Amino acid sequence: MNAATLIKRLPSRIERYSPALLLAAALLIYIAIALSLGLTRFLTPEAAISILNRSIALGMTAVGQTFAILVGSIDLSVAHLISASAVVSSAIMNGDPAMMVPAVLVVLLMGALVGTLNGLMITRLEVNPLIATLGMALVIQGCLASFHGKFGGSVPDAFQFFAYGVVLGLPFSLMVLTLVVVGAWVVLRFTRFGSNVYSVGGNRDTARAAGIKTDRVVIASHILCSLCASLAGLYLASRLKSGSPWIGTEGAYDLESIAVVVIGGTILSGGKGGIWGTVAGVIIFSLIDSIFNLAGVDAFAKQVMRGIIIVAAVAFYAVRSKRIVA
Amino acid sequence: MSTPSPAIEMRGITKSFPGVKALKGVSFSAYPGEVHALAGENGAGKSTLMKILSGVYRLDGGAVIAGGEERLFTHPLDAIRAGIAVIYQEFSLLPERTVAQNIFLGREPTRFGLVDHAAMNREARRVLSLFGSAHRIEADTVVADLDVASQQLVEIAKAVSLDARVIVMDEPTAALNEAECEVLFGLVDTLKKRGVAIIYITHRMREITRLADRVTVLKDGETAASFDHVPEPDVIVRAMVGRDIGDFYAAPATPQEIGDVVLSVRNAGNERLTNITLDLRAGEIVGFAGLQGAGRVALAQAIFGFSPFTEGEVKLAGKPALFTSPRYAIRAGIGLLPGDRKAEGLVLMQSVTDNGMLTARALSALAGKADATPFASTDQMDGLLQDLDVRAGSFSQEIKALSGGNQQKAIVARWLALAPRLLIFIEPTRGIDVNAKAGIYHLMRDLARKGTAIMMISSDLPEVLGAADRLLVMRAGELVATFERGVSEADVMLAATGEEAVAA
Amino acid sequence: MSQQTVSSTEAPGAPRSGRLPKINPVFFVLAALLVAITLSNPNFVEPTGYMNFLKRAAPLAILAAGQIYVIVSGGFDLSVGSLITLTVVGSSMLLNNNADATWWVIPAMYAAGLAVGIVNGLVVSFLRVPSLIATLGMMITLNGAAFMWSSGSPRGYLPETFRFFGRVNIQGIPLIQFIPVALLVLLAFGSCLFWLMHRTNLGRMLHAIGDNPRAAQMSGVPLERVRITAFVVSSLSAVTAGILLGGFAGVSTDVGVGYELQAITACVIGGAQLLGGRGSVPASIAGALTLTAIFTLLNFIGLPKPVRDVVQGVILIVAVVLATYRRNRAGGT
Amino acid sequence: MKRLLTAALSAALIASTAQAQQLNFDDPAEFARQRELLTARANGPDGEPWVQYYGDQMADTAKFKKEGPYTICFSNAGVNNAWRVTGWTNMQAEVKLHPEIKELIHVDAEGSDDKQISDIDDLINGGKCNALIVSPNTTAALTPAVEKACAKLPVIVFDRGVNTKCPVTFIHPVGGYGFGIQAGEFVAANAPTGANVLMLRIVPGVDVLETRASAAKHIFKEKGLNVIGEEFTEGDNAKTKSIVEDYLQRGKIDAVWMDAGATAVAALEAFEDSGLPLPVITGEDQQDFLMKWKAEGFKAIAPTYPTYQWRTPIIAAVKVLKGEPVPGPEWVMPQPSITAETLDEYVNDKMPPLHHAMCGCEKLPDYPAAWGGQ
Repeated sequence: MNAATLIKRLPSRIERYSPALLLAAALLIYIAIALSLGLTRFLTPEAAISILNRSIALGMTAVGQTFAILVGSIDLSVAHLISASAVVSSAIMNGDPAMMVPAVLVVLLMGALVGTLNGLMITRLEVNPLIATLGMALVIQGCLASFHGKFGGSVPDAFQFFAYGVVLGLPFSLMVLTLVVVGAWVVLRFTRFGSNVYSVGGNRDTARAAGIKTDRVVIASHILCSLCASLAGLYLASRLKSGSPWIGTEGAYDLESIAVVVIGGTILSGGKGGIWGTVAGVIIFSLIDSIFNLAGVDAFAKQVMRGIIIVAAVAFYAVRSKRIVA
Repeated sequence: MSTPSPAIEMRGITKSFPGVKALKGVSFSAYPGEVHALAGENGAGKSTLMKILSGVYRLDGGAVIAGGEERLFTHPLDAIRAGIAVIYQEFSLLPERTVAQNIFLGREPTRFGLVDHAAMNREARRVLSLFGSAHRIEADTVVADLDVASQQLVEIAKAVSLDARVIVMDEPTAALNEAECEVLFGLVDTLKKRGVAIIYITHRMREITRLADRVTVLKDGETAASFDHVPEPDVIVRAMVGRDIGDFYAAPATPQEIGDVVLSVRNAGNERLTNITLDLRAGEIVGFAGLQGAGRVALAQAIFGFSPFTEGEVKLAGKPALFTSPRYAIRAGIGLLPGDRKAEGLVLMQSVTDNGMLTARALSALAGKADATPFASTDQMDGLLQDLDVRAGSFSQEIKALSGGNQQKAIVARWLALAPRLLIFIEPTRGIDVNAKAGIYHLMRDLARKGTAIMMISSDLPEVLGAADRLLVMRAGELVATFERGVSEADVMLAATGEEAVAA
Repeated sequence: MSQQTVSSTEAPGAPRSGRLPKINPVFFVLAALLVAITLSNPNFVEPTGYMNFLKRAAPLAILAAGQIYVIVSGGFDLSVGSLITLTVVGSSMLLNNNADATWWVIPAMYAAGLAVGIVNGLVVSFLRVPSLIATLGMMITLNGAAFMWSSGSPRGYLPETFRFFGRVNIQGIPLIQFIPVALLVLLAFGSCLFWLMHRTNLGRMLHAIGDNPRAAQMSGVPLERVRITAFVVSSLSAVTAGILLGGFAGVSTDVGVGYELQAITACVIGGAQLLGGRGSVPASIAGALTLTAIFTLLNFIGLPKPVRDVVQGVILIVAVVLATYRRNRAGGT
Repeated sequence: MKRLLTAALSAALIASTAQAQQLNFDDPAEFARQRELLTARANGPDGEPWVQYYGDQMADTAKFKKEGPYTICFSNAGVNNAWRVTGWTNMQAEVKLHPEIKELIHVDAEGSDDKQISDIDDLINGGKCNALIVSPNTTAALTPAVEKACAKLPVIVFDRGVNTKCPVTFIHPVGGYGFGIQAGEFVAANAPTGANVLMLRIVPGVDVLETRASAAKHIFKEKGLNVIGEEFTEGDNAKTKSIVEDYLQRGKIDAVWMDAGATAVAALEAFEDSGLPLPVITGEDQQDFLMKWKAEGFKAIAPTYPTYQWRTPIIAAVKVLKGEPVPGPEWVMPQPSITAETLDEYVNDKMPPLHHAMCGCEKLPDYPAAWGGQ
């Protein structure tokens, strides 16, 4: 190992901790603002939980989006799938606790179906993932709108435990998200499928040459992505008591989940990144939100700054690379 | 030595790509415990044959017989399951993943369904230890952090770890120095003893002599010759080239033809280069030899401003020439034909004419007419392409359907339109068939005769020896030797590897 | 990887059988749709019918003609929708009910567009942020900026001098009775962009950097300058579309919503290759007209909005599948 | 097998959604009640509709009595359209009239239910608020959060409601049916019998808008008008104009009914640009429509969903914290229409085009500058 290679490997070490660096920066700003405004009650564990609680749906969606992006694809249909999941679950449950299980099953099945279709379009029909999932989004939106005026329905109180329940002093939803995150981490880190996701995202030809069925990996990643979105839809239905057909789009979960994933250091072309970066990204987003709320920034200025922050955060990773991007 | 039934047999393999018949009924076999060398010029069909064997391509006709039965490989996984492992010439490593992860790509050891990282690293270390302690590679290093030779060794380890019955090695020594080569040769011997059938692709005669039990030579997608023993090198070479070497290369430059210094570099260096001093003259073809990763391409890129020198002095025709981007270098009169045409040379979806016009247009005003640049009009370019005998259905067809030689000539045309002072050729004949090669050599000589300084980088040592007027050898980022025309291959290798003893 | 062997044999290039002038299928689709519209509504062949159609399609067509620059160069421009909003809101703020201010407000908006394009280009080229993210950030930022500037309620009306471009029809033209100014703007802007893309070095450079940026760089193409120009063209087209839309329909704060995806869709329907290297201005304009024609047709035959979404989604996917299929069949990898 | 299962499930799904459909926006009792309220007389001072109310049921607020100064918190669904912008400006100005208010903490949910729930959570956990005002993004979704807040402090809800009676009061004008009735009856009275009416809607599924449409359809049916189409414009001017142009190409339109007036001018321009006389139209109190109306003098009515209702929550909050009774649990306020007779009172070319004239803001501090007027 000579000096040149040492110099070369140094940046890649730093890079691995960049999401943590960003997170620390956001945290510091938050604390500084809270202290300077004398709002120490925003620095308690309860406040921390409430910050995390802000982003359950985004977190779930982003975990799924991480799979899609890592495998070298992308999913623009998540927002509409979230709406569809929320609407369908509340329509099926319609206040009846007995329908909870069937509703959850239908919604997850629907998610799996959407993911499969996305994956098939991308692998078998070789449609650019952006277009494939955008098309899927439009189709879902159309199907949803054709039910317009017919959705209604609401989830039974029992189902609201998902969003509002507290177990051992912690919000149940936060525990579910934690479970999803840890599950995703285990899958990515400790399963062959997880390795395959990185390999296929890193270089599809290499992965294929190594004997990996790349199409299956892409499809499976999309199924996971859609399942996560469906779960987020269920969570929102539970939180909002009913599903409305604009719930996913009004939260801009498609673009926000992508933004969060790339802020977490996963590169858009795939093969590099990970779930903890995404978690950091989600927390950063929540912190930004809380910082803005604390500082009383008005909604429009908030938007401006959010746009700049997304670009700046991604630039933070990208600016050192020599690769040409378009 | 060979047991009666072959470990792998390929019979009458044919394969076509749009517009190209790559294999025309090739048969090939390998028995357990033997090394069967597969020789042939670049583009003779060796890689295609091996990609069919490994399931990357599907054959059009013929049969692959493994373990006594006919197999149809539709996916590399099928080949792997049939016990066939391939060490590819282009690295198939994932730079962002660790050595161990790359070695066990797609078949990570698991425990209770979960990847057992400890076992994977342990196993990786075991495989890597085959290379001995001379070349230490840590199992948990990220591949991007390794040098080229180590990456090549990882690539080899990946194939070896498969415990395959057949291992294909596609030019495995291109990046290795002598000591590393010896490690590899020892490994081949070990594998042989274990009864593994090894298909060894190379065009280094030395390695064939050292390792092979049998030799097959491919040419133009057909079996040109097949030997059950290892014949004299010149027999193999003749079979590969298919004609006398005499008129293959153009005549060297006469002293009168060599003119003034075009490029002079003094004590220049950067991250990958140290203390480079050289002069390139008009009318002269200067060859650069060295192992992969020795800094030849880095030198070309430094002169071309792609990854510039950070120290020293460079002058082009007497003017300071430390360029910081290819664009500046091109403006000053330097051209470069990249080694990886597809990645760095061609814009594949554009027409042949557009590819030829690329630089002429790039140096003209953005709002200027695309069909008539100050350097060339499209009509002139089409004429130039015709003069260079670029064969295409039409010059307005997409260049990606053309053969490698024609593509290369289109890139040459790109530079001719600018009449550069210095033209750098990197691997000018890679992927080009024999007849077209001679055309490229003669083209280089014609350019030199017209007063261009030519810098030629090639991993094909005989080619550099035959085509260059002068030979510079690089090792580890430094220029280590200068040879005049007529030097022996052995002396060059000696300088390139820095070893004392070299087998002929 | 495969190239080496693919191209190995010096096949005497069995010349491709006859180079028939290839017509982009989008034109046939557009023609078929127009026939269908006429069948469902015979009034469409009247000047008011087709001129209204062209007038209404003009903003999207202009936007697509600009977007194709970025797509050919290998990127996306998601910021155009909010730039349209900014143009309309900003014009309203700057005009402040003063009809005489139009002459400088329009250039001012173009200057803003220029700045947006340059920033997009700089961020992508030098900060190496993928355009998808860079222009997404720009989209959010501009939208916020438009609202921040106007506090959510733009101050002035758009005077007739400003609305001239998007609203007025020039009467008394022989044969066709009248011609909308918006159509003239489309023709002028479209031919400019056609010329720039298909007749100048810039156009070829755009194709080159979208096709293979590394090769383009090694051939001396000024990557950054070309890329920035692409974003500038796209931004300027968005400002133009904004002026037409503001003229067509007056002030509102969400004029631009959704236009970015429609513009990309139009380009894709026009056969553009996402991630760069292939695309044409006339085909993108035709793509925009096709998209508008689809909406109009679905409107005429009284299909409800949900069906329209589904149809748009399906058409988008089918267009890409067909293009891929055609290319694969045409050979090459 | 899987396909079968999917088919079965989707059948079940359609069945259950069909059932859910019964929750329609067509409630005859409510329709009748609102029809009555439109002509009823409100309590309270004349000329100040923002403190007027129907009925006489009052909420007892003695238990909330507190010494000032007060911190009032406001969870806003968003300021994402011109109506809300005018309203929010009204509210800020109203605060200036009350020296006993120390601070108004405003949190903007940017149109997201999810975010608004978190916002309300943050506000009540912040412990700073003496009273909470909520303008819910969606009725059903915000109910649990509001219920949670009720347990901690006095809550005042306005604009859209919540499905709970726990807030001290819910401030709103007469309602969607009322809007629909006013507009529908005007069309019926002014268009020829059997006239062709085009109904322009914003988006489907929004309760306030659905009730407006259902009320109007009732009236049209009652009076035998011919509804030639019901189109969704998404509040987009360009789309509105295109839709109307397309309809005009195919036939005659006598009247245009709109569930919200934002794009009324665009609809009118479609007639102008097609060279046709302007129809009978229903708009809203947006200034650009009023200006056009004044200039062209067509037959029109502008029912309103008055933005002055944004002043009332502040007034109510102060009263509640002082322990004074307020109308409750519902505070229904008048919902006047602007007619040809009253048009001159509201039209004002100094105000921006998207300003909502029924703002009751003319005497508020900083008028007109804060509203963007000159």
